[in-house]
Amino acid sequence: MTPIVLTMTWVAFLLGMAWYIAVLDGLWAAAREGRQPRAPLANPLYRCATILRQQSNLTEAPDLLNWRLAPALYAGLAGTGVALVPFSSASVLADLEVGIVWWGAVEALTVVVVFLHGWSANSQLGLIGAYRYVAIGLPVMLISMFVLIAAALPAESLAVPKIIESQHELWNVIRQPLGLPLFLLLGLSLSFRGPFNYADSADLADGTASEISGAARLVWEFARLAMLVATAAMAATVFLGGYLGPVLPGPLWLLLKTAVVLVLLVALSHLFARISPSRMLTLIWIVLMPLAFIDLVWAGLVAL
Amino acid sequence: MLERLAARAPVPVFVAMGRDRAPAVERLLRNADIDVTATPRHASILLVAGRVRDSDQAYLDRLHDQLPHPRATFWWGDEQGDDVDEARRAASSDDPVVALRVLYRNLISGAHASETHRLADEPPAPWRGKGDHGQGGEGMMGGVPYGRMMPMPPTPDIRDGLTLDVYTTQIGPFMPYWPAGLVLEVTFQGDVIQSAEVVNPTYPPRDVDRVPFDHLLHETTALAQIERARAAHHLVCIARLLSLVGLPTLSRRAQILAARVRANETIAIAPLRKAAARSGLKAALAPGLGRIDDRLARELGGPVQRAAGHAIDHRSDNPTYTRLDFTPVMQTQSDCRARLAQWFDEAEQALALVSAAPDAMIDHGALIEAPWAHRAPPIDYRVTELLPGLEWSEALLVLNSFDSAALCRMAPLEAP
Amino acid sequence: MSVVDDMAFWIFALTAIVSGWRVFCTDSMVRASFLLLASFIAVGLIMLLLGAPYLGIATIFMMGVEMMVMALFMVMYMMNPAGLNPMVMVHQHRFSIGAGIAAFVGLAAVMLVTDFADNPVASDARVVTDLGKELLGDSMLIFETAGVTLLATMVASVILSSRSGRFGPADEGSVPPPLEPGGQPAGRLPEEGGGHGHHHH
Amino acid sequence: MTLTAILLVAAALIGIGLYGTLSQQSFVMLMMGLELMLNGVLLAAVGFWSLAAGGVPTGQLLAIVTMAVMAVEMSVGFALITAVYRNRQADMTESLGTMKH
Repeated sequence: MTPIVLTMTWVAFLLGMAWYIAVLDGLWAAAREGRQPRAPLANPLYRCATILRQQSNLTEAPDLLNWRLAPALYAGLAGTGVALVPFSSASVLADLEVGIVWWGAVEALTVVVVFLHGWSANSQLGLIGAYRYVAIGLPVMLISMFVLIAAALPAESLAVPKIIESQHELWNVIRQPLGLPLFLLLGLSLSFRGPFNYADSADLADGTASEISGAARLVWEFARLAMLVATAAMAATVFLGGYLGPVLPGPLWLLLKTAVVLVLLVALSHLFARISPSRMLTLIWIVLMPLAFIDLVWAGLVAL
Repeated sequence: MLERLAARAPVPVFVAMGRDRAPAVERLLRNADIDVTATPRHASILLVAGRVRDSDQAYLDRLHDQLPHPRATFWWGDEQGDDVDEARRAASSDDPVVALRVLYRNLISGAHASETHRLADEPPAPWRGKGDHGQGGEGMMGGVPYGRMMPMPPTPDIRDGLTLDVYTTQIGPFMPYWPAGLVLEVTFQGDVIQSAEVVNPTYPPRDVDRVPFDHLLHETTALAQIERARAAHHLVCIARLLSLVGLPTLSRRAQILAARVRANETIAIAPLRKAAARSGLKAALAPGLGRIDDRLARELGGPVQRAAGHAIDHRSDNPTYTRLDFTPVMQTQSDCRARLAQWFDEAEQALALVSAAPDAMIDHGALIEAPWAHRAPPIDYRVTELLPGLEWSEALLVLNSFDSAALCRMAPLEAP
Repeated sequence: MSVVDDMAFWIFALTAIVSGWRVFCTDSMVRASFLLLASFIAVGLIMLLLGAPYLGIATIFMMGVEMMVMALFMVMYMMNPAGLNPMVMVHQHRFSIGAGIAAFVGLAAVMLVTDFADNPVASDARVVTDLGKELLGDSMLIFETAGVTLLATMVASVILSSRSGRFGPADEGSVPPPLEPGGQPAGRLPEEGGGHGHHHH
Repeated sequence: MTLTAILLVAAALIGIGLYGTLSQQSFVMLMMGLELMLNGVLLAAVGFWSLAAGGVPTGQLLAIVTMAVMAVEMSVGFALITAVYRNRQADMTESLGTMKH
């Protein structure tokens, strides 16, 4: 693909998949509530229009620069995450030798940006959401890095395309069965959904997003979806062989796999209740972190 | 184009719960055409449901000014003044959904002008002194700040051995998942509540599910009607908790079930209960969270008392019920989990009674257990003693594990 | 070096210096942490330009986490965490400015006088692979030492700072156990009892 | 982007860091100064490695060790602050006349 086509594919992928998640959310909710979905395909667009039609407002003495910047940075981070994903063997927007480390930086900076968003509005519920998010987001990030390094081991490279190439015979999801489930948790945490929604939850009146409206809110909500797209695409690439697959062209395989991972992620986010932050911390450090270690050791032994 | 698309979206509404509209508002929560927002910043219409006491008017005005333009206020209730035009009000007996949609469409097309600020756009307390916002004075701490309290006063209290500054803020009276009308001044350390003080008491509870019980005072009433009201009441309580633990879809399902019970449809609660259990509801409500002592449980009565292990239920003495082999269900632990399980058990039992004796009648004047806590005068136990030491999300879970009548007695009623 | 690279370098350099300087000018501790983060990110990007992708991105990654933790500690320990009140918290200000400028001038002078070798890294060098081979090959000992030191430090810090320290609750003045039963606590004795007498607010 | 330019930037960062370390009263801010100095060292190390040392692998190692030092510095620093804070309720350098107990 030429750079222009590649960039357009990237934009279309982000927007299309974000819309796809919104549709899935609507359908899932309707099915779970036992009612007819309300204009399932168009409803996300209607909501976008509603939010855009609202004026952006201000709180008393916010940190305006950070407050306005945070949603844009969040969306930008999601975008760079997707840019790492190869659509086919020759077409990847950001062909970095150290793609996995870059993804780690995306995760780390996401935690920073979400914290800044909650902190800069100068309101108490947003601040509580921000603190909580940092406490949960940082350890989940560590877990994901263990898992990703384990996935990079058989490829003997930190570059994402090389990791795909290493999955010609066997996908990483089979080689390292613990990897994908742990990585999916990261997706929920990075976009704070369902059981990992510690930033924008109902008890905090939407937490870090409780004070924004208008265009800033639209960007914020889009960024949450885009970040979920980025993790799903990354999961499809690192654990499910990315564009590899018979008959169909590579980009289509990537699309299909991402779509399947997104169904899983949406299901997870609706299926589980949120436990209290302190219990979640215990769960992460006592159960999930050792599992990630086991995954890493397992991958190392297999690679030997 | 934008207007046309926006007009077809669910109407974003923030509900300011007034004195007596709580159950009616729950009808809106189920409607897919209405999007009840968690914060006024996301809403276009401020729905004032019921009467707001005079001392809350200032809070309401501040709430109103937080809505982004274009915005409008909609009054739902009987006591609203005649100065409000027809487009922005509905009688308490009406369903306001259609009116809200019309108002919203006019609002975004510009046919209905956006409302201006009600309060002057200035800080609630003046900033005087040095700094970007005039917030401080000389010296290391910014000296003595002028004009308003130090935002984070130092405290000797230590948690985890580290001193994290506390801050004090008012919460209520229109906060979601918060007892309507209650204003608490809460002191936080991090997200843990240090202390709370009642500024304004809760509004007295008014319940649609009360109708058959009132009816029973004067006329012979069908057992089915009474038990359906009980199931509906409990389902609504369950819905609130489900939403708080991050299961909004199941919460809405509970709301829908409640509506169907009220409409005399036959429903089953077991699937909902199973779905909730599979979602890890138990893990979300830590064991022992919100445990209350025996004395308080007895004073509050109703399901709270039975969740504490006291099989006290007036229905045990009623011949109609004894003929149906009625025995009260109860839990033992007296915590949030137990109260939730009690609601589920009682709702299921109520529906079982309905199907066992669909035509049974109860004589008027008979003493029948109500689905909620005793409505006796306030007790000396305060909601402010319940909250300190709890993390914010736990505090809300604990509050919502009581029915509104119980909360009303713990956060003293206003003088009539 | 292309013009684009040069321009990018100067933009990042300016960002690194200006945000590094603003760290010590802002009232808000959170802002200070994230300004420092901005400085680190700019330096990380310069490293990318210099052909050290692993180091550059690892700097961004590590500092993202580190500054986030820093910001939280700031809020915990500072009397005025969010910069809600303007404040001045510096001492020996003139001397510090002098020392800072002296350090800069000194280093700059040394650098301008010295003639450095001009031996840029080859554009097709496999730097990350080299680094990996070095880390897990020849320099394994250094790497492992650094790693174990890091781990030991972290464990030590947790022990030092946890409330239940090595010898009982830290805030009640932890005392090491006696060497013989019923005897004096081992080690040096504190002069005026436990830590409790010192609280001043 | 010459080596001189990179070293100038590094020197500026070290200078600012030194100013911060010496002037700040708060422990945490003092650590920020140290970190900024190490930032300068890091940049200088990578600059030398890339432009003067021809990309020898050991050069990168120096940078990695510098990063490890930063992490160690931070965790030791915070541990000390926490310990001191518990005992003295102090987070200011002046209130710590002695390092005993």
